[in-house]
Amino acid sequence: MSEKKLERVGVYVCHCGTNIAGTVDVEGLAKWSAEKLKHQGVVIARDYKFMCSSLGQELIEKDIKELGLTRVVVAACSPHLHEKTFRTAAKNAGLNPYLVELASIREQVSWVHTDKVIATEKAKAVVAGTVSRVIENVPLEDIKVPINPNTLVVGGGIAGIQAALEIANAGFHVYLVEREPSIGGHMAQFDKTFPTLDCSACILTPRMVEAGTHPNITLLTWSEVTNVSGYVGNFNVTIKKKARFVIEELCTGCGICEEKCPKKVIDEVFEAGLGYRKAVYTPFAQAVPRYPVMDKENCTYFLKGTCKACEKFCPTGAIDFTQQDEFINVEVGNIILTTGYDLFDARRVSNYGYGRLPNVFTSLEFERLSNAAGPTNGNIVLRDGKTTPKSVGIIHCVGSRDKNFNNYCSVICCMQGLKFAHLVHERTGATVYNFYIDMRTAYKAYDEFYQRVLEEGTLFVRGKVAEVTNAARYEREKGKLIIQVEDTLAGKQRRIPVDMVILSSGLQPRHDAKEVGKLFGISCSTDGWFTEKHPKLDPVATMTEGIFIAGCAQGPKDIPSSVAQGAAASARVLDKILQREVALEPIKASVDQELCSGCRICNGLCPFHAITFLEDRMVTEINPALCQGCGTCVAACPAGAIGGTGFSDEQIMAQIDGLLFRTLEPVEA
Amino acid sequence: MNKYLLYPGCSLESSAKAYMESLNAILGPLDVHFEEIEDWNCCGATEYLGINLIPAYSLITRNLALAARQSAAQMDGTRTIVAPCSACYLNLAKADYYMQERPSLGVKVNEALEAGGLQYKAGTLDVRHLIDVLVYDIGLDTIRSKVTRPLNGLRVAPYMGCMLPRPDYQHRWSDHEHPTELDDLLRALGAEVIDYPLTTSCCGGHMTQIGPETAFELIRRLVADADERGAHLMATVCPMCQLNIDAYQGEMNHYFSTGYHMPILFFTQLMGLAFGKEPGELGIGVELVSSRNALANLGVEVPIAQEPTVRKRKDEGLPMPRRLLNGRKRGKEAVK
Amino acid sequence: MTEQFEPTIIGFTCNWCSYRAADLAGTARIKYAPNVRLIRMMCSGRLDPTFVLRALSSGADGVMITGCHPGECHYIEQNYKALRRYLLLKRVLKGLGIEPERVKLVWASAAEGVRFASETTLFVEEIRKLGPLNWGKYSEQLPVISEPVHEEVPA
Amino acid sequence: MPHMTDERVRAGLAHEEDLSLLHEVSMKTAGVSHLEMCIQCGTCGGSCPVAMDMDHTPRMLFAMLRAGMREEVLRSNTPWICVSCYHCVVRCPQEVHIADVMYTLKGMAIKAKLYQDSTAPHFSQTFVGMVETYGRGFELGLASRHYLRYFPLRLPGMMPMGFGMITKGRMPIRPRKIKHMDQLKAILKRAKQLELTS
Repeated sequence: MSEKKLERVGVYVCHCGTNIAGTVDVEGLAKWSAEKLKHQGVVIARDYKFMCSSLGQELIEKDIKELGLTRVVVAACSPHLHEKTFRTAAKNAGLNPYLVELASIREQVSWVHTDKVIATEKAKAVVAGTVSRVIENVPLEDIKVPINPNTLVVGGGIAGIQAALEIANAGFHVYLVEREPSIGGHMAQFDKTFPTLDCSACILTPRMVEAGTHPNITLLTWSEVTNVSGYVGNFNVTIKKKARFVIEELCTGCGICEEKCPKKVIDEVFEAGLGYRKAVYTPFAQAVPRYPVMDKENCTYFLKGTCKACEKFCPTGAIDFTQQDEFINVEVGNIILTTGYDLFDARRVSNYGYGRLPNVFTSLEFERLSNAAGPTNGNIVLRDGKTTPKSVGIIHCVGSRDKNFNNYCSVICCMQGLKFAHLVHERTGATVYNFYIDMRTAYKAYDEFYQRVLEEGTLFVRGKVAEVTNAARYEREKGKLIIQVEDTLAGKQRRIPVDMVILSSGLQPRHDAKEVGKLFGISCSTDGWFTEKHPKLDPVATMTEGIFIAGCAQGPKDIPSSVAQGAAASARVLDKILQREVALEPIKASVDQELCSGCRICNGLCPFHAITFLEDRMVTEINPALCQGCGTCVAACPAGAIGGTGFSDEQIMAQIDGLLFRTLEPVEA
Repeated sequence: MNKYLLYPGCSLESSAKAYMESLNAILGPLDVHFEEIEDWNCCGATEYLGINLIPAYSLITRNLALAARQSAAQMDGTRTIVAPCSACYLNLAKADYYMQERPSLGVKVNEALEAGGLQYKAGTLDVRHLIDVLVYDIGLDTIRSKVTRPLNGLRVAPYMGCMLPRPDYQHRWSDHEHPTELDDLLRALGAEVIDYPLTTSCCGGHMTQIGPETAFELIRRLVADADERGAHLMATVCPMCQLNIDAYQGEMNHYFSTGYHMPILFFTQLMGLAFGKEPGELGIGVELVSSRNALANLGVEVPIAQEPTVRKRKDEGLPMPRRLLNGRKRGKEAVK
Repeated sequence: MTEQFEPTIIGFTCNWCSYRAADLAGTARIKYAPNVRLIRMMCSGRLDPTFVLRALSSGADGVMITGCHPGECHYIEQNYKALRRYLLLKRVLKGLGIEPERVKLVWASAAEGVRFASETTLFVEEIRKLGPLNWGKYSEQLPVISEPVHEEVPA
Repeated sequence: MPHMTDERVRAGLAHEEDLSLLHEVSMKTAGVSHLEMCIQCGTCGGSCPVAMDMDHTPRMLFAMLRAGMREEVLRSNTPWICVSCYHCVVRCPQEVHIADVMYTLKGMAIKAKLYQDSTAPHFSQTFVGMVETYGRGFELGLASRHYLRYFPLRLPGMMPMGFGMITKGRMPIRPRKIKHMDQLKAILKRAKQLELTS
């Protein structure tokens, strides 16, 4: 126990509606705190329905002013949710924000336990711990750091393009990094977009061009971020510009090299494996930037040492086989991740036969098939490349809403299925079936589209398809793909012979999402999507200051939502830029040089090189600008010479005692 | 040498004797040793589970308990128990898994075993099927190296059946729908393996006993598709499948007035042939749908056993009572 | 049901992973044993072994230290330092005649709410088996949670 | 694992009359049935190779369980037609132990004496009878007894098959008995007094 004069502590217990009050006896808890912790300086303990509400905050501010509180404990939700809220409130009332602590009795008590007696008992411990901790808190001042006005956007899909343009138009510089040779993302692969059916290229291409030519945007395609250091306002990013073997300054994008290149390879990325490209190529006609890339793995010259056809024919001599990967460093204040999604690998659902049965296609394959600029010029045909299907089955929820694969709903598949139905109907007149578990057509003009497709005569079967097989049972099934399904509304099993099956494969986090998350210091959800700061109130921010997410990287969504999030993220970034500086939590380590014995134990511990040893005075010093506040050195110092603000030994020791009820009356033995 | 505990299962002593004989015939060449579980009892097939839960699982687990005791008794005791019958494999594996997934089941079952002075801790043993062991422990290369009479020119429909690759709680198989283990093994023997989409479809199980019409349709699908794709014969890993498709094929033909002749042999019999054994040692010839013509493709001469000529007796047989439900329609449609 | 020993356990969590895992367990309403009381630190590297000794000597029956998985530390590598100290600490405890099993290091990422919950419950069971520590003179005053917690302990 | 407990807790909390049946079945099923997780997608009914002979698809049966239609469910022939091929089990997106639920329903139907057509139950019981007396299966006895009782007309048709099986030594005339029948009997005797309650 501290010998200092008693602080005046206020304890505020939140009901959070019934979230807490349902499992914890909140009134009892408040009363208990007022009595049992009185000797520690608790002068007031209240409970209230919603502490985070303006009324709740006013209540605290009033007490601070009228009762002269010097410390505040709010027993409510996790500090990650509302610590800021209450510290701001305290500030408004003239109390140093760092003299306020949250005791998490929702996430850590009421939501994870069921027995009210036990839960209340634990809540008491948590409050007692926090009270004794807060007494040891010391007033701190935020550290202000300037914000670098440049922004990094990772991922050149529609979400990234949107975010980049918004910021660039506001007059600030953006580095737009894209892994592929061209920006445009998945949207560039589509033919039509639901529900309005406007041509994807027609609405996307202008945006791509704008992004490619904008004076405030540095476009870095065929590039990847390899390292990120620093913190909000002052990130230092290393970007690897993969060798293109094409000198961008000289290339006019005339396309002769591509024309002359003798090497044809299957395009697994843009054509989804359904079409071919050359070894030197631009993925599609409207690609931005226009200059091609050479794929080293397949180029005859790199494989055999001869060819160089592209070099021979290039009118501007832009081909350079000696080009090397190049690493560039950029300083930015904020980062937006719009890295998008991967398509679920439909081969994993072996009962749907993708990869075994030729005429089973994935959604992306069909997008290319129906795309006027695709491998078949928009003719919807079977794998043989000529036969037009007379009947087509579209299967929803492939790999989604399925505990064997992905638990979540991929959001876009229902509308996509409807879009496909319309396109097939329009281009081939074939009979179209849609197999669904639940039709999900929320949002503006979506259900109207459903109505329209119904009108067109598409047949809907409510049932998750059991299997697609080529094992005919009866004559009429010979040579067809048979879709076996329970028509759950008819309550009968049906076998429906079709010529073509389209699998509405779900969306998945990028295969490397976890590594990317680690690189930028943000976490992924159990499903693998980037985790937002708050699912409802802060969907584009992350737990790491200065890093934002938008589009499918955060979870499955359609084009409108991706665009909206891209814009939202840019607004958040602009707000940071315009503040010019940002306040950092003053959680830092510092050396009390009186106590430092110069043993140098701490010297090797800091990965941020914040610790230096002053040879002349034989003591260690910590640079607050570099210190990230992990506290490892504090724990290591044998002389106890290193102090850590916010998490001092005193605070933690006191909290231990409190949690164990060592601070209750009567204490003196 | 690989040592395993063996749970033969009832049918390998009777209807599937050929399976046991051929199994014994290939152990030598592969240098595998099986030690039969002392005094094992029936696993209850698919019947007991439907009557009374705890007794059913106690019946199954008695075998596991005996096996565990047996393996503990010897110093080089193996922890792996092998079942050649899919139904037995499933029951043993499932019991072991459920007793872990739902501890309360384990408690009750052990309470029962106590009455017999036994007990079994779920997870003690590895329950595996014969083909699993052959493909993944012995290995295809070893098997290939023992082949002296490759099955070239023999078109085989690989029939895995349903209870082997599913529910597969232990994740032992390459796939639940189209597992490749049997295909790979047959290819290693030199056989021509046809693409057989029904490889894990059901043979009807006990329905041949309680609802023949239902079973006949399932048998028809399997036989018809194998025939359609030009298979000389089917290869199976399960006594139940073998029994249904072999013994009831005549009945099925009669019911649908079709004339299929699709022999079905145990994969071990084909291994034996490939290893140069003679049909006699492998129990080939006791099947009711004779494999003589099929094996003639290999130049293998199958000794003639007295064939109960189904055709001749057919007209003497009394007319089938037919259900009026869509059974007949299916029959008609199937006629080619 | 029989009256059983309810251990009191102090849990040290990392602000970036395990504390968020606990939050996640909460938002996902995953039930676990109520015996653990958490302390938040910026990093498992902040853990001063004396904290653990203080906890044990002040009436805790066990201490659970949680941090980011190796290689995932928010501060690059500080969780390795926590690991080192943890191993040393176990030796010290042994020397003091305390079962080293009373202290446990668990890695749990921010996404592993389920893992956090099950590990916690598991640890409580382990300590329950070890019985009370009774180190420190006030231990007899420690409140004993009377209700058994079967319903909350996953079978 | 906690989420598993969660399942059970939820099943356990289902006290309303109409939900008690679902809970009862879930309780009596081996393993964790996940029955309450069914989303009525029809994967089971679609996968079933014998659905055409069932009066209700499995999915429908589960809906009826939820609705507490005890009689209708136990009168259904569905569990008896089920060939336990486990296609539905591995495909079910909610990991419902469908095949095992079917076993549970058979047991309940027998106890409740509600299932009309006694062919299947009797077959099972004959089989179990054999096992309980010999410790091993006895196909000839089983087949003949069963057929004599239910398909006397078909017996002649089956003769060639049966005859072939016997002459080819595939159907021993005599059953085999295990050594420690007494032990097995004791185990089963005790087992029959036990039921899954948690």
